[in-house]
Amino acid sequence: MSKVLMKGNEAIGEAAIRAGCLNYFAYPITPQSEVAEYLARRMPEVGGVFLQGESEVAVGYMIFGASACGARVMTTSSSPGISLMSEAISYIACGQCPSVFVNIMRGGPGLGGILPSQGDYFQATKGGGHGDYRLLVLAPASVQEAVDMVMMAFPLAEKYRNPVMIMGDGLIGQMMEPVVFPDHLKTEQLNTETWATSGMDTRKSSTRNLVKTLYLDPVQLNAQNLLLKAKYERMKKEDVRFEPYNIDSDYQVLIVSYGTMSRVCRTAIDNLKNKGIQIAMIRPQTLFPFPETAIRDAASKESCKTVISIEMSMGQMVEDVERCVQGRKPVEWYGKCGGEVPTPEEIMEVVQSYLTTKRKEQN
Amino acid sequence: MSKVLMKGNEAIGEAAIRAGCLNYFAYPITPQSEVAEYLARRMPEVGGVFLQGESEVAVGYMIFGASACGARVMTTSSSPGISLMSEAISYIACGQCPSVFVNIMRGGPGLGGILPSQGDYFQATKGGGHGDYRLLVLAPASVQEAVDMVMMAFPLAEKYRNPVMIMGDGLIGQMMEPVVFPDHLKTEQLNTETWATSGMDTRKSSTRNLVKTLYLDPVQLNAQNLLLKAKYERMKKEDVRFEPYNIDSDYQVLIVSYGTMSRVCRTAIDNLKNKGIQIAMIRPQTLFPFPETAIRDAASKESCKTVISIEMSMGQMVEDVERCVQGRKPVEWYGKCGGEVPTPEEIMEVVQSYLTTKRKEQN
Amino acid sequence: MQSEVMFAGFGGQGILLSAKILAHAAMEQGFEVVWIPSYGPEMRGGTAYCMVVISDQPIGSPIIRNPTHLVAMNRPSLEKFAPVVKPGGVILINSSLITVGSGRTDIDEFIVPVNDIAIGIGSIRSANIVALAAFAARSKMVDNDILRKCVKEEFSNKTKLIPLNMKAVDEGQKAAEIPVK
Amino acid sequence: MQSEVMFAGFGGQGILLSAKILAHAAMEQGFEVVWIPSYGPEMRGGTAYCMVVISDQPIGSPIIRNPTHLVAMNRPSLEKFAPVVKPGGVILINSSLITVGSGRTDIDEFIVPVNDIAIGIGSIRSANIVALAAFAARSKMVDNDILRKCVKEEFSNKTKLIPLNMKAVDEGQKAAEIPVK
Amino acid sequence: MAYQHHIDVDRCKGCGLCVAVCPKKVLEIAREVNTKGYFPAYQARPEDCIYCSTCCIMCPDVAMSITETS
Amino acid sequence: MAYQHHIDVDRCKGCGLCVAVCPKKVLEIAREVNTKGYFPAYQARPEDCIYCSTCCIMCPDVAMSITETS
Amino acid sequence: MGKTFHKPEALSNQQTHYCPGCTHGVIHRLIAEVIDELGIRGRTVGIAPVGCAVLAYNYFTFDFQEAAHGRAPAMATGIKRVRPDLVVFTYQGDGDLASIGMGEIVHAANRGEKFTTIFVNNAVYGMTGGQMAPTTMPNQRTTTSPFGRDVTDVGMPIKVAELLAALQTPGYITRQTVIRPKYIVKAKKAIRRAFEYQLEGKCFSLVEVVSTCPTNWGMTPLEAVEWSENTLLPYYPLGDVKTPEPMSGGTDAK
Amino acid sequence: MGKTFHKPEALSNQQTHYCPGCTHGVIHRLIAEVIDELGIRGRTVGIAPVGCAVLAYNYFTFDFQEAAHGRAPAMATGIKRVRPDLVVFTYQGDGDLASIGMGEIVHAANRGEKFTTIFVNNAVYGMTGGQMAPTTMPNQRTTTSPFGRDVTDVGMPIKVAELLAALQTPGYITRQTVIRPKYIVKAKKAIRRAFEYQLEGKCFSLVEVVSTCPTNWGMTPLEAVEWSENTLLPYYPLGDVKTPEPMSGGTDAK
Ligand SMILES: Cc1ncc(C[n+]2csc(CCOP(=O)(O)OP(=O)(O)O)c2C)c(N)n1
Ligand SMILES: Cc1ncc(C[n+]2csc(CCOP(=O)(O)OP(=O)(O)O)c2C)c(N)n1
Ligand code: SF4
Ligand code: SF4
Ligand code: SF4
Ligand code: SF4
Ligand code: SF4
Ligand code: SF4
Ligand SMILES: [Mg+2]
Ligand SMILES: [Mg+2]
Repeated sequence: MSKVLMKGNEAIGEAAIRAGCLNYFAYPITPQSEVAEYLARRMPEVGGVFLQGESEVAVGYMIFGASACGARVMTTSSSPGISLMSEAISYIACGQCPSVFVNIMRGGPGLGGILPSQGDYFQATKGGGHGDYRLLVLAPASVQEAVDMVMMAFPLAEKYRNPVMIMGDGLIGQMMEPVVFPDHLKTEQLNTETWATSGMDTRKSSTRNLVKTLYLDPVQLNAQNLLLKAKYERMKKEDVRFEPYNIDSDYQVLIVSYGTMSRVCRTAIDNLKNKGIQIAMIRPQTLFPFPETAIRDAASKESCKTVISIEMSMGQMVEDVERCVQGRKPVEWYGKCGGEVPTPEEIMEVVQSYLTTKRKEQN
Repeated sequence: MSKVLMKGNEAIGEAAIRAGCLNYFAYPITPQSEVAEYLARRMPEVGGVFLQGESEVAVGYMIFGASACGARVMTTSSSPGISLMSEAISYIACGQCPSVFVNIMRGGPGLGGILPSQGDYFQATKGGGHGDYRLLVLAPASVQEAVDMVMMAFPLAEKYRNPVMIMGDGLIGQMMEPVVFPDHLKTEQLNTETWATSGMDTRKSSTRNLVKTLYLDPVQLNAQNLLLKAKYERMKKEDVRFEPYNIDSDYQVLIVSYGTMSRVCRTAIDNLKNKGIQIAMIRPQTLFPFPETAIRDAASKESCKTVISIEMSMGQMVEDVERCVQGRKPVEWYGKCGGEVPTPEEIMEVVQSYLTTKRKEQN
Repeated sequence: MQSEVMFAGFGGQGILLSAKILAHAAMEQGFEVVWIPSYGPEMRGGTAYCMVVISDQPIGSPIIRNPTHLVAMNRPSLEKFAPVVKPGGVILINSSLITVGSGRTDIDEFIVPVNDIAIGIGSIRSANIVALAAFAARSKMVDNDILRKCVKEEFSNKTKLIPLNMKAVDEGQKAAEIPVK
Repeated sequence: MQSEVMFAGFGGQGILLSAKILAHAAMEQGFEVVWIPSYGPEMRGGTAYCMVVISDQPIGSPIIRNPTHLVAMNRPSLEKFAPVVKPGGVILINSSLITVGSGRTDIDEFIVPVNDIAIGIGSIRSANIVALAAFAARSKMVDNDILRKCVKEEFSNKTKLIPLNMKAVDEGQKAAEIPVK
Repeated sequence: MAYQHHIDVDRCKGCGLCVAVCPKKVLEIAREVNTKGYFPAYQARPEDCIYCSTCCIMCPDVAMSITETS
Repeated sequence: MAYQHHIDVDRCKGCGLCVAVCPKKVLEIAREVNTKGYFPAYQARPEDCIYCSTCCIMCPDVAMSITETS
Repeated sequence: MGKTFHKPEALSNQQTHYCPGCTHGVIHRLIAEVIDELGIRGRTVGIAPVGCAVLAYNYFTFDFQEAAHGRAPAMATGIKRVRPDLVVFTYQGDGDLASIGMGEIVHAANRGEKFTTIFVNNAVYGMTGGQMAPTTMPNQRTTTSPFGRDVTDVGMPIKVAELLAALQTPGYITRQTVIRPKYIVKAKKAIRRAFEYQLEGKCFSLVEVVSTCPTNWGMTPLEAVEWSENTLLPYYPLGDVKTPEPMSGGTDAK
Repeated sequence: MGKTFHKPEALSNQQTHYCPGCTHGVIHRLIAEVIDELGIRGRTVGIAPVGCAVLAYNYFTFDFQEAAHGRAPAMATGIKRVRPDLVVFTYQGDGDLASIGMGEIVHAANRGEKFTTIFVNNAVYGMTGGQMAPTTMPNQRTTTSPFGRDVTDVGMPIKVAELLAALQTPGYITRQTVIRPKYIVKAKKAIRRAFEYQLEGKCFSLVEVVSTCPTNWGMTPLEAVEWSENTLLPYYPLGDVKTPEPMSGGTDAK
């Protein structure tokens, strides 16, 4: 297919259709409403389902219902809307229903603002809902990557029978960039025979299926949790994704940054390189599983003096960076949030301050 | 006051009244419904407000409304109910309204089970809701401590103008222990003049107050976030609470454990001591702010070979432990969840395995 | 020294209450106590059980797999818990509903026709207090007077029931006078 | 080489659309492009602006504080953005609505009575295309034919409007023929 | 045709609803508990049963059935 | 008593609702934009104004007021 | 009335966890009988609520999902939208449907979702130990209205059927009970009709069933039946509240 | 009709962000006038919704809180329960109140909470760019019903006033509009009455105000007024739908 200039939100909608997702439930919220508006037009064209739910709480359970009966299904929302889905997400993870949630993040907390932010890192990676579960979290840095990740999200959700979350910030949803759509996804249709409530006749089976999350017996509930944990461990082995940048240089500082923020960092790194200063970056493409080993290894490099987590949040990912650097190098944080996006110039200044001033003591 | 034998849930209700909290909104859920049932009887006696809301979502905003106009207010719930409050909690944190949330945790994820669990550690400490905010999280290990922490929670909430969460597991709510109630709290009434929507006449002021969370200007929203961040940093300085156990011995293993789980660990430590094996424990009483320095220092002790985070969850607090141990010692996790509570015998076995077998490589 | 008593039976047999009174009496006597119910959606019949831990030290783990004593009010409870009781303890068997023994020789098997006694003194509803008093006397865990006081206090807002339950205490204690085998 | 063009004006002046067409044309010409709207609850009037970044390299930061060019459709926009434009760029001033200059001497101040031209060719609604075409020609950022093609494509499901907007492109380009001061 | 009225003693929870609705006063509650601790219903006067199935319709626990025997 | 009809030009958003409701057809929309880019209403025929305040009641932006002048 | 009586095929053998005399069991059986009669077991998906019927899935022999508290209508919507060929019903208590789940049921009914709701009104939160429900009667004591429901403080009991009937979208809304055999027969007909409307793709259908909760009412099963009849039924009158078409002559509605 | 006209004291000087001709501004002014007239500015707390009126707090000169989307009634309940002496009102759009916030408004109305709701029905989601609302008319095109609202797919528009009036708890429920001066005068009386009921501690009160959204309807303000009158008013008839007492003779309701 040829290149088209498209808004991130619309591209996400189109990508879902090409990924074979013909079922979409959502509730409007800035800055993602264009996904719904796009699919309100497109779904009827392809014979799919578009429904505006009455609230994010309800939408969360529409997703649960639809995915439990074996349908490929997606919703999109933004920060406060995702909070309202957190009970449902916990249920869906426990019920092991493949489904895709897109969070086009805006400034928080509370009503906050509608401009781009990355304030929901914790919520997505540590679980906004109750109990022990994880989402596989993908973080695109461009409209093209958003498309690619939507196409990737469904097979991953089905591989693990787990909800997958795509975390874009408002810019990813609002900006237009050229995109090339991959061909329609040709995955084997997920085997839903053994678990989905698709009706016994449909399955030509005399065994009924049951999707539930209640395990009154603690031994069974612990077992269910161990089963889930095993999946999350498998994700850590098989599906960590990240992009290194300038990692072969003798960098003095290692930046960890994702999404739109990482593009700003890339510009800063390029500019500094022109000044003869080498900085590297690891850009996590999966926020869970987190590229722990890659970051630890990169931080271990002799030349590297400091690791900085640069975020459009007040210090969230930095906790994961600290955790995996294991004290090998000092770990710092820089960020702004609520719609303020640090500029390349700011990043350059911050990075340089760690090169010139006495290295700060770690807390 | 003399000792009384009381169920944790009822003691929590009584403690709230003695802390001067005469406003309670909640929705029933096992294993905390007795708080509501107790206060349904008690509030009328003391001229207070008891209201059963229509849902946890609504209750979250009843708390927001009531606290925004300057009232001392509490709710109690359990895991799924707290998920449903996560949008409200994010709003309340941003709107800086002092209020107390009690989570008597049950097994998750999903509907899970109703037996004790600690699966909501991440949700409470990293923020189940969207955006950059934190709760001050207190974790009692006995009915008496639950009472003490309720009494402490209101002044802390008011000191920081921030929601405080008390995290007990189902056992804390359901078991009876002897308690002595402190006298009624005599704190200076919070100064609400400058912010609470208490009505201009009440304040004898001609300036109106406004409680909001919308900051469309990103510079302002970033500033609001910096203001919040400063409070959280202050919590880390002024209100870290923890209890060390057997910390003066030459311990070979350091356990980090909280709540009911820590009592099981204490029994295990006592038993091992009788066998001549020294184990120490740090029991965080505040889960946020987390006793980072205490744990790092304790892990640094020469004799200590391994740090184990023991939880009624699938490995949540262990991430914070790893983070603050900074690679000085290997950090391990042990736990069960969903209502299964590891026994002292199990803990002893686990601890001993780290003493005898070849020390496991860290991932 | 720590004692752990498992009370078990059908829902509706007053298991939680008798356990609570034991805990209360022990507390009055100066011990540390914890009362741990099995809670659940079990209000709809089925089995109810409850653990009381009594100690002269602060109580650590409230999770007890092997109690020191058992008060078994029905057969499923005896079958479930008798095997896990620590050697040396008391196992009270409500012989009105249980026709078998504990199968243990390393404990004090204490057989009391609890329901029959209760019916004898006027109401099956006092069976839990009969069992409690019998157990308390046999195990010598709490003082008789304190127990009486705690039973009274428990029924202080249903005073009509006090005489019945005092009789239940008496009869329970009497039952404990059978010498240990 | 990277160019960054800020389009700014009142809501309703078609700012987002003209920016989009520029980005589209640049893309067709083989450049990397990003179109970044100011989104917000601004649909209720007020100022609208939009940035287009055009580069021969993959585009890093989409956050631009100092654009290389400015298309100012009203006075508040000129006042807000003229000071931050990088030296050497073009600042198009819609003189139909703006009676002042940019106050800058290190840029190409390009004065076009955009609204008047649009009204002249039949409809004020083509003002955005007039400005776009004028700017594109002056900055030589995109090829004339490609621009025409992209404008046509944009109106492909409102074909009635194509002739008007083709005229707007012509007139805009004509306006750019005034030599640079 | 003859019918057989059967009560599954261990399913019965002794609620007594069947006893109350039987038009022929056939049913009573037993004095022996079943394995669940309930006192189940039984046909105290089976000879009076007209197999109307009213008791079955009322029973919340499907503890009763009526079978056609040839 | 005399009255003064005042239009706050920069508050006016030129919606035209006042023009439509004026019983005396006093009001019209100007051809010059205000600082916000709107074309505000003005009293084209002030002499016809009867100070009925209908326009004020309709105006969503409280852009109009009527003052009593002595 | 047939002379033989057996457990319907759609009902499993498992014994329920319900209290003695609780009419949840009767309602389960009626649903199972209707499903058997309509021959739709192979394409039915039930949705269990959070409430005493949370384990309902154990008692049926066809596909089931378990919802979160109050959200069964949203789940049913999700299923029915992506699989209109399936027959979907929710089974919900009064706390579940009328308190936390009010938004979901109103909107599902208003969209005219083509599923069926069996709404069990027992005037109390059964599972959690007898707290007040939106349907609790004036002055009724519950654990959270220990002095009786004070209608000046918390309002009147909600008549769910009448409330939903006030929506403009066509639907079938009826109120039934199962506290005596004569009512049970009618309730079954209503449940059958509700499923039939779904099978015809005609409308949303809801059967409110006035039920009992002997345990939390503190009554014997027989007392509960009496109380239900004497106290609930006058406030919650039986019969069809709304039908999608002009009512035909011979229905069983009052 | 007075011969002088000024901005009420309860209204701030700040210019609103509303689109030209949007009647949100008229409704704000009426509320402010009523608060002035009742002399309650010093003890009033307003609650702004999430919707175009999210910034309403900027336009009033008394205490304000801003709610989350749909939750204003729960916040108002929280305030009114702990401070019954305050005068509390919520200001909510149709997306806010009738979609996401349906559960909260039904329950606040049913509990008879003693606050006042001003419910602005403009048949669309204004703030987020014109998506379909529960009140969107049959066949009305919105960004999420691009082919017009298909009532066979998503049901009929919800008549909020009539729905809430179906509850048993006494309340004052009325529908008004502000699209023409004659209606504005009546709307103000209704708003005043709603606040009076609150001041008397009598009941919950709700004034539905049929409004306009020229921007998202794609109309000029005058066209919007016409459309509102010709299309909305026939479906949403004006007048009192429920009063807490037998209606007195001389009210302004038709
Ligand atoms: C989000 C959430 N809130 C609360 C609960 C606790 N809860 C379980 S069942 C129930 C009430 C059930 O009452 P009802 O719906 O009337 O059903 P019944 O038990 O009476 O049949 C509640 C509040 C929960 N599981 N999840
Ligand atoms: C939880 C949540 N969901 C969605 C939104 C996005 N949102 C903001 S306003 C709005 C709709 C407002 O429409 P309405 O209530 O009709 O008010 P109007 O703008 O039409 O006056 C929505 C969906 C949000 N802020 N929060
Ligand atoms: S079948 Fe009829 S007569 Fe026989 S026991 Fe049952 S109800 Fe009585
Ligand atoms: S109705 Fe059923 S459960 Fe109840 S007593 Fe009769 S047979 Fe037993
Ligand atoms: S006061 Fe009356 S007559 Fe004068 S301009 Fe206004 S509406 Fe017209
Ligand atoms: S109604 Fe008000 S805003 Fe509209 S044109 Fe008239 S004065 Fe201006
Ligand atoms: S608690 Fe009530 S509703 Fe639940 S099973 Fe028992 S009687 Fe039935
Ligand atoms: S979008 Fe609609 S409701 Fe919002 S301010 Fe504009 S016209 Fe009014
Ligand atoms: Mg109920
Ligand atoms: Mg609206």
